[in-house]
Amino acid sequence: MEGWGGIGVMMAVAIGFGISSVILSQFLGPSNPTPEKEAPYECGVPPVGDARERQSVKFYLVAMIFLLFDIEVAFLYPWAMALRDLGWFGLAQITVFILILLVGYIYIWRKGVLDWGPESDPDYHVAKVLGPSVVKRYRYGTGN
Amino acid sequence: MIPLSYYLVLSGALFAIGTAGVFLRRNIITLLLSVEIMLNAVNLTFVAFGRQQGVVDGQIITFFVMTVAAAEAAVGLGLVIALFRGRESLNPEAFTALKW
Amino acid sequence: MGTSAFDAVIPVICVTLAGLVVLLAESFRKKQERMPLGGLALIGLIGAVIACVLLWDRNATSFGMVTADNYALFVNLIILTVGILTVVFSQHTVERDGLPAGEYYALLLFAIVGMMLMVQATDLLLVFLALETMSIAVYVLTGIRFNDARGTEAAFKYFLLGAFASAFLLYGIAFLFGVTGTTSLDGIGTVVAAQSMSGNPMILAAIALLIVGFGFKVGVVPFHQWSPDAYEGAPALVTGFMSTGVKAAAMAAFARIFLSSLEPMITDWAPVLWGVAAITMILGTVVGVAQTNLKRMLAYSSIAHAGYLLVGIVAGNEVGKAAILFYLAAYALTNVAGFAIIGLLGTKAAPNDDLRDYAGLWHTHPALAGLMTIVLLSLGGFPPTAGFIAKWYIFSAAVGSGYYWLAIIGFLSSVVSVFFYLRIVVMMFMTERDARPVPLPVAASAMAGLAVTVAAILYLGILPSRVIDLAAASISTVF
Amino acid sequence: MGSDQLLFVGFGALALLGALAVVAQPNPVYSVIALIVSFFGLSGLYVLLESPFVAVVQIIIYAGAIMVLFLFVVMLLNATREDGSEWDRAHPYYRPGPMRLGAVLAVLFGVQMIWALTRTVGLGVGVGETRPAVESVRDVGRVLFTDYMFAFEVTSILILAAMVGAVVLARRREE
Repeated sequence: MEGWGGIGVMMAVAIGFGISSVILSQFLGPSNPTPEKEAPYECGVPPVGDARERQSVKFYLVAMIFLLFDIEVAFLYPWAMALRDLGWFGLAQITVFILILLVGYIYIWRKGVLDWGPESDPDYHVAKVLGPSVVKRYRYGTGN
Repeated sequence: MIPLSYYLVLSGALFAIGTAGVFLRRNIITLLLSVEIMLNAVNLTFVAFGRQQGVVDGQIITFFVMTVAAAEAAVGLGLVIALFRGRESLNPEAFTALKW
Repeated sequence: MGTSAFDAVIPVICVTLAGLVVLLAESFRKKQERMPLGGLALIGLIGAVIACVLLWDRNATSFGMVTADNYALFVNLIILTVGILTVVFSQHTVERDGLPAGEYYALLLFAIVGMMLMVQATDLLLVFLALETMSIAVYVLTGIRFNDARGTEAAFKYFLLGAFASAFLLYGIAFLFGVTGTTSLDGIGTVVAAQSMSGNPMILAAIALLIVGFGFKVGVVPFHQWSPDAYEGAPALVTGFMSTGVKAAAMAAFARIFLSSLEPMITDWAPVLWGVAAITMILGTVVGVAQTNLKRMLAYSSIAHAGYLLVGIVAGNEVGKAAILFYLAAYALTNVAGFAIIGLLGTKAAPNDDLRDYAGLWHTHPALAGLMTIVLLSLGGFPPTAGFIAKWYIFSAAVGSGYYWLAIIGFLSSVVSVFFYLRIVVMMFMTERDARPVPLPVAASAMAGLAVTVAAILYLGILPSRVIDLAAASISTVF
Repeated sequence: MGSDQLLFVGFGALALLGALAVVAQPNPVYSVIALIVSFFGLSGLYVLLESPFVAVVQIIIYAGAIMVLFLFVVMLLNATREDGSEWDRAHPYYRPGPMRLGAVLAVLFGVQMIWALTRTVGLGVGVGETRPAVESVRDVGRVLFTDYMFAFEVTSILILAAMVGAVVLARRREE
């Protein structure tokens, strides 16, 4: 249990700072809103459409890959800590583990999950021919 | 020192909340979250028992359970996305192609 | 073959390697390029069968959590047979229905890895991990058809209830860990046997939670709600695979845990399972009679079959233990063949799984109608098929342990279930369809596979003694 | 009440209230965030149980990755409101069959738990009074890669199956 005091203090400071700056700015800052100020900030460009538009499935896939490889890395911590006790045998285990997951990585890579450019999006070519509204209609619909 | 039964009752309560959530809620995301609560309740039990016995096994099993939870979350959310392709609703009542 | 630390997992390694190779091949496949991925899967599965046969009678153990005793090998051979048949039947269907071939076979193989490990595991943690590996692959296989609302919905329901059930199972494992300080089956068995645990509320809670968890996976009443939906929504071949493989693996692990580690507590759990088995047989049969969809009907039939299997566990005597294994073998062959016929006759656009679709099948597909008749007779438990012998052994085990009522309930529900199997047979042969559909082409390999399966069903029905002896010998090494 | 008890009550309340909020309020985004709060409470409890490795991994994996994935999906589907909110207000016993069964199951479960816990001897002993804790990550690693090494390798198959499965399910069109 020793050594957690510092972490506790740090958490308290971090949370306290976050909450206090939100509350204090409510009281200390001047407030005279105009429609322009109320509008969402879009780097100076006027916002188009609803901000809550659905995101691309790619975000999910990347988050999913992050999650699963995060687990892989989490397994590496205890292995690294016990490396000297485990020796070559431990290395062999972690190698097999990583090789199996490497197959998954190759699969993901080759399936284009990691491609982010517009050309990797099958909709991109459709959009060039038919216009973006058609793509939008079919993106989450049942069309192929 | 805190008695073991405190931890067990706490995890039992968490597990019951998760169970109730799975059955009472209609939102798919919340259903998945309820299952996560249940798994976390079990994790607390494992760690508490492991600590009580002074063994490291409880912590290791918990680690494996987290891995399973992650894999389940990935597949479960993938299914939610697949489910959404044709429909607009998050309410399981709206899925009536098959009877419950 | 010398003895090494890895012996017990060689069959699993074969299947795993096949899965990895299939996945790699799929990764490097060019679009529109066709690859013999099913063949790759078959090589791995047959390798595993050979490994299982070579390991017979050697009682190998590896890593302190895996065993290759004859019991595990027997069930693994059933699972591998189911896998091989599923791959053979899928060759044609995967292409016809446009399923993603690489992922389909890879997930099939990973599911088989999970099933085999579940049977071989001697540690509850490994049972859980293997069960999850199997389940996750099977959830995805259920929903693998793209843009298929029914399949995806079925997969989600299956997933949700499955994840829910695993949480219960895990909680049960946690309590066993808390009481005994270990998750190893031997360790738990030692502690439970040494101390009089009867009446210890913690271990009773653990047993209840384990029954709930396994009950969901095996699909017994009242935890069966997912199975008709999942069976109906999934592609028929996947249904055949999961209704047999998942059930065999879960039942085998269930039997191992309850009949070895928790055997000293048998007076506590046997009455509960008695009730569950009775309700399961009755409800599976009664609701099954009312179904008009063939897949749903077979789903309820497999619920009822889970009830018959539980009878074997409740009986818990030598005959019962051997009967469980024989029943699993007979049921696996029969159900795989049944769902394969449904799968061969239906496409994604026209599932053809309504009972009326089978009217006059004799006129369009005489061979399939003949094979289906034998399958249905075996499901109903008619001589001279495997189903008859299996039920006969189960009920005689129940009578042997003094569970007369259970045997009577089982017998009566079998008699009732005969009604709905015969109804289909009558429809196939006696009725005509107004608009006769164009017969679907059926691949020769699938027909050959079906013929072999049905021959095996008849073999088990006519000359069962060899397999029965094998089952009895293999289970006696364990319990 | 010592500082231990105080911390237990604090973290326990955080975990419990977070979990309640997940189940009780309608907006999935808030549910996800409430669950993260609950996970922090659990992490604190793991610290109290002298299991720092689990406490940290709880934050890294659960709060840091699993919940992020959940939030992504909520945003992806733009599902910030619950459809059919009248179902939330309806009484559970008016739900279709399984829901009723489930509510009964949950209640029975709670009763059973209390029954089991009040009848088991030896649970009143303070956690960790009898045996020293195994705190270091090094010990975790040593046992994980010896006793549990096969389970560890199986985990890689599990993760691989989940990876392939998620990609298959989320892919947008047949190629």
